[in-house]
Amino acid sequence: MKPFPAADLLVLGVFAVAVLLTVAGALIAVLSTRLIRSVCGLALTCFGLALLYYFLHSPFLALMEILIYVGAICVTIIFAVMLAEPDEAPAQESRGAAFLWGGLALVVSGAVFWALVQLGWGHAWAAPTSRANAGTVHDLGVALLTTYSLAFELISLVLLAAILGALVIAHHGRSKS
Amino acid sequence: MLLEQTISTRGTEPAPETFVLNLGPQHPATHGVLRLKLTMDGEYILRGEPVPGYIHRMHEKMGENRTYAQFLPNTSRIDYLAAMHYTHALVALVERAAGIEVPPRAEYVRVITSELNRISSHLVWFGAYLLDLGGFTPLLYAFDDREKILDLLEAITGARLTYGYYRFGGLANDVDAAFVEGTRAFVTYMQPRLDLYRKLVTDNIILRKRLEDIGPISAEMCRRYGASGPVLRGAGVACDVRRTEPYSVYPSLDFAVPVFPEGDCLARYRVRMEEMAQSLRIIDQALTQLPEGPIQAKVPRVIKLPPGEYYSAVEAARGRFAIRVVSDGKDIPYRVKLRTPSFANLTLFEEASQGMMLPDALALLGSLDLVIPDIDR
Amino acid sequence: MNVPEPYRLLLYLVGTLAFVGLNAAYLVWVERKGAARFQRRPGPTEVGPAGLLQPIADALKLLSKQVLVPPEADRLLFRLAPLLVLMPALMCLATIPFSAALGARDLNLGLVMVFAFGSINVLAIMLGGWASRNKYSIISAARIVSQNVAYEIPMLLVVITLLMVTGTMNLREIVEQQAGGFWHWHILRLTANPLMPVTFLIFFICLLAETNRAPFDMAEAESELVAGAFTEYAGMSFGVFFMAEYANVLVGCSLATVLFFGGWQSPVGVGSGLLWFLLKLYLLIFLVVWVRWTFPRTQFYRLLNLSWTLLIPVSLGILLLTAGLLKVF
Amino acid sequence: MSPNQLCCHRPEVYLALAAFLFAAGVFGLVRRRTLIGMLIAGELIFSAASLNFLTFNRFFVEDPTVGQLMALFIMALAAAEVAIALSIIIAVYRNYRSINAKAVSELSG
Amino acid sequence: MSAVLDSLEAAFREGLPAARCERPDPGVHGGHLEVQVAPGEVVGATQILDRHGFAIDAITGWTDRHGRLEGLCDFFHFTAWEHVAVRTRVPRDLPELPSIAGVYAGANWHERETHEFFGIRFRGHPNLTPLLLPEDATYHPLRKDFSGVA
Amino acid sequence: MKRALSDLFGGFVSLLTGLRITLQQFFKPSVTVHYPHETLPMPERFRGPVMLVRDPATGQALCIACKSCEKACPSDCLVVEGVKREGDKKKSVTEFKLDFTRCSLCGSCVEVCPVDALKFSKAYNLASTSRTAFCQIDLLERREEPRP
Repeated sequence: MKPFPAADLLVLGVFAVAVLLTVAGALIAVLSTRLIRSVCGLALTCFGLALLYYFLHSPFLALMEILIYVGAICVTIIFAVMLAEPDEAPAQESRGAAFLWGGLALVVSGAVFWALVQLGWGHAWAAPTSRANAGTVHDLGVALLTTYSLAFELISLVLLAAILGALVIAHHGRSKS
Repeated sequence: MLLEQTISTRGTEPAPETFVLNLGPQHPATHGVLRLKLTMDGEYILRGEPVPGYIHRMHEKMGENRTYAQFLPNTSRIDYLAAMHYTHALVALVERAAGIEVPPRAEYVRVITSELNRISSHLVWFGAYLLDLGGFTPLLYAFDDREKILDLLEAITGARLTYGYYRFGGLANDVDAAFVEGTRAFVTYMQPRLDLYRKLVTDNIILRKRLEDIGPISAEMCRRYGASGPVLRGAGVACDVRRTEPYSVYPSLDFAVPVFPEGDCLARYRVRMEEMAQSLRIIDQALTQLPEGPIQAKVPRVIKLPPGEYYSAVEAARGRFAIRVVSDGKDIPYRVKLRTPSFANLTLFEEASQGMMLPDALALLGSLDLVIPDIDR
Repeated sequence: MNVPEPYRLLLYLVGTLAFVGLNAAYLVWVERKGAARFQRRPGPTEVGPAGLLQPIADALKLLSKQVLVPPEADRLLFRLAPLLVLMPALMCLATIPFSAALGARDLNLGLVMVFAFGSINVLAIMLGGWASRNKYSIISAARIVSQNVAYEIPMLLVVITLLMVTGTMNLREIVEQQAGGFWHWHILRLTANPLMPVTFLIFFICLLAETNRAPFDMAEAESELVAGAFTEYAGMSFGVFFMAEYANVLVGCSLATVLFFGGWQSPVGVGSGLLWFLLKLYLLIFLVVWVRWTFPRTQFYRLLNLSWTLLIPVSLGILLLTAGLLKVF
Repeated sequence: MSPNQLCCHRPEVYLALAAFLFAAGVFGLVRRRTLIGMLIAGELIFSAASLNFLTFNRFFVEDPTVGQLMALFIMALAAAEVAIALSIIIAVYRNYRSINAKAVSELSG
Repeated sequence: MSAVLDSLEAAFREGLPAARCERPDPGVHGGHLEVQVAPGEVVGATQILDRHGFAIDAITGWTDRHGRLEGLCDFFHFTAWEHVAVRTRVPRDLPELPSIAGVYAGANWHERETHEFFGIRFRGHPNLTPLLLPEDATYHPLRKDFSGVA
Repeated sequence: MKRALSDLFGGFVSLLTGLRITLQQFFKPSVTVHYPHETLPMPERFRGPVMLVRDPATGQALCIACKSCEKACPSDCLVVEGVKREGDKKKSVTEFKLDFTRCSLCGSCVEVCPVDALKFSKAYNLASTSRTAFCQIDLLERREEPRP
């Protein structure tokens, strides 16, 4: 079969879109003054990440990213925004303090970024010689119930505890008011 | 009031969780221009204050400026869905005060048309209420049936809504055989239709769950607020003006006053549904007993009531409608007071809706069966 | 097929777009005609034969209207929401196999994809409601989240039950398993689970709730919230929300057809094809319309109670029962 | 151009992206004043971790299920975290009428 | 039937000796008992009716021929089916009456209506603002000397 | 438990009953009148805007300009003027105007007329682009039933 003429270019384009979504989403998420837009930024990042996961040969994780992050987490956070407060309260601190905190945040995060990129780029990574399996959903399921069954159980417990805790806290708040 | 105090004493800052929702004056659930000022906490209503008056027409002042005969058309326009009853109140008042003997045929026709009007009014309520509850189809079934009543009444009165059919001492014109036949046919047609409504709507589990135990109004509350009609009978009090202060030929007719003691929306709903069946019974009897004879008594050209006060109440579709006239012997009333059922029934909304959720409060509002001009007059 | 993948995808994208667009427009017509018949009216008759051109006239009217943005609204999100709302339906439909040969993408994870993108739908409506800054819209947005969260759970439980029966998430394979007559359809596969019809019932109820159809149309309960999240929308941006509702119904009914009614398989075992799929699909859509025009709306907390106290326990029970039966046999 | 030279097949790109997400998350955590804002920043950090896991999973491990499982676990944790955080935010808001992180510091004293 | 009325009349004689009770012909006038009280006795009279289980029907007023404003409150008994009217007169230049909204919650709106139409002020009323007329209305249209607003 | 189950079952049956009823209605003919294409005959007593009755022979209005209707009208919609021509026994009408914007179709004028010179027309869909068109309807000029 004749390969599609600009297949590489197309793939590259999709990848660029993914990167762009991730970066832009993250920037919106941390920089926007309106919380609701921050959440939308987070959702954008998640879409970008889902695409990236697809590139990383994990389609199941890509879909899960959308299902859980966009469909559940973002929706829940928006719900919290709606219930609690429409917007981020205007900064009560002085201009100088705002500048200081902003600068500090920038320096810290910049340093972290720089260090991590140095680490990632400078290391000589070695690819494995063979693969144990293809990493399909089936393999995932098998691994989840054999090798990682303990972790699976623990995560289930954590989730259960989270649900119960959330119910208790929310209910407590209601009855108090 | 209590809640208002707790809100205001909570501190200098108002509770940020509460907000005011202005429901209306234009809103699908108010069926007219009524505003509800709802102080809400989420979907819970802390205080629901109705704000009427958007279509106030000052009927009482009009009554003081025109003769009794000229005021007669006004009565059809107070509650446009139950025009017959309102006209009946005024003609009964004048007839009693002036000592006019109404021919029996006229009284029977009045009862037949009044009860037809009651059914048509309840059908509008039924459809509109189902619309409030999100069911659209029963509205059109009800309007289909109502159309048959309107056709009957239009043929004898010439109008479909503001009939203006009764006259002091009788009727504007006689009914013909076609009307009697048509009404008889309607009675036989309507009974299975009520059965259909029961199966389609009343028995429906969604509707039952939606109305059961919602918006309870006790008999004591009705007493303090002066509620009447199906609201009162839905609270278990068998109080119907046709029984308590009998007028026209109702005493000679056999009918039951439906009462449901639960006091919730479903009880009010069932009272009205049962009332339609009872109205059919009344119509059936009145048609059988309908005597021949004149339809108009001899009445002076200009009606003047002897000085004094006169009070006349009828059981309108929404409850007790009463007219109080103060006469100073002239042909124009000195003072006309209209006591309308929707007004009194709406006053209890504020107390009854406290702490309810928005959809429940609208179910309650609908179950009061308000006609806005009846409140605003 | 000897067509390069990107072309094929593009072709199917256009095809799906057209299918969704046409259906969304004509389901409005079906709804209006159906409602009219249930209420013994003729319905739209004026534009075109039997009012068939009515959707086009409606669209033209909506297009010619000004798109108003309330002054208090978050302009960006307010405009973004209608763009976002049609996307999930399009993505979901790409996985649905319409017949043995016709399907945009044969995915092994088709079922997951439907649910992944289906969950975005709520985000768009919520953003629209929130961005309007209208009290009715905000109440509606809050309702729609609680409702979707509550009904996603039993729906997923039902689907997991089915997954255990089918053993695959590939929608095409699921359909192929149901070949050979209606007794092989999953809704009647009583050997796997004697409660299969109940399972479908739960799925159908969740479908109505997830697509905000009466009697579960809490988000746009017109007698309470005027038009809910869409109150402030005018012109075509309202039209898009309107179309999205029907697109979602389409996706939901397609999924039900695939999962429970054997997709394109004929009920007698021979002569399978696209027509069967469409027939089943539109029968289900008719059922959805029929239900809407028969029942009154439920109360909001009753809706949540129904899910938490009835549907979730029952679907969980069915899940366990099915698992047990699979283990035993 | 061979596929391997495309940037989408180079682990460094993904790692750099993950680093960026992490840095953005840190920035948000420091900068944000509200609980929800901090929650969002936290989600970014979680995402960075997931991306790293999947990158290593794709390029450098023998068993490609491990990284995916780790990412799945992270998602589950994130979901749990959001559920808890949401209920805490609502409870806090009920009592303090604010989601300002500063106001909550009363809790400690 | 009139047991309630008898006991009511006895209660009035005992509690408010100044009140005048009268029984009109219900066939013509529609009422069963008319009670005339002094403005200060309105609340007392209402409480007596409340104890007898009467429901509030309506409140209204009018200007009588001597230029005084008359306040009138109708009551109805749900089970005995008796209709009682309580009247009181106040001078026109000081139209003030005690509010009975504390006894009958339903009186709230009726009193607001009577206030806006006749200008009778109800002391102790929680919210005496126009109900049917515009919020800023200062006129009282049902007074006989009212001649319309521009 | 048993009650809850029977409740559930009864509820489900009630839903099915509802569906059955609407489906039955689905196949019944439509009950509406398809308005601009079909119209219903107006009943004999239909109260449309009033019009003058004319002598079929001469085409003259029967009105004697007694002004009873003007007085009877609760909303003052009618303006009637007449003169007594020489040789005639009765007055004849020279002006008969109806302000239809205020008319409530109560029929007091028709009832009060001593010579039955007024009657209701059957017009039910009067329309105009301006309100003034109905402020001063000259009933003397309008000879025919207003056509829809």
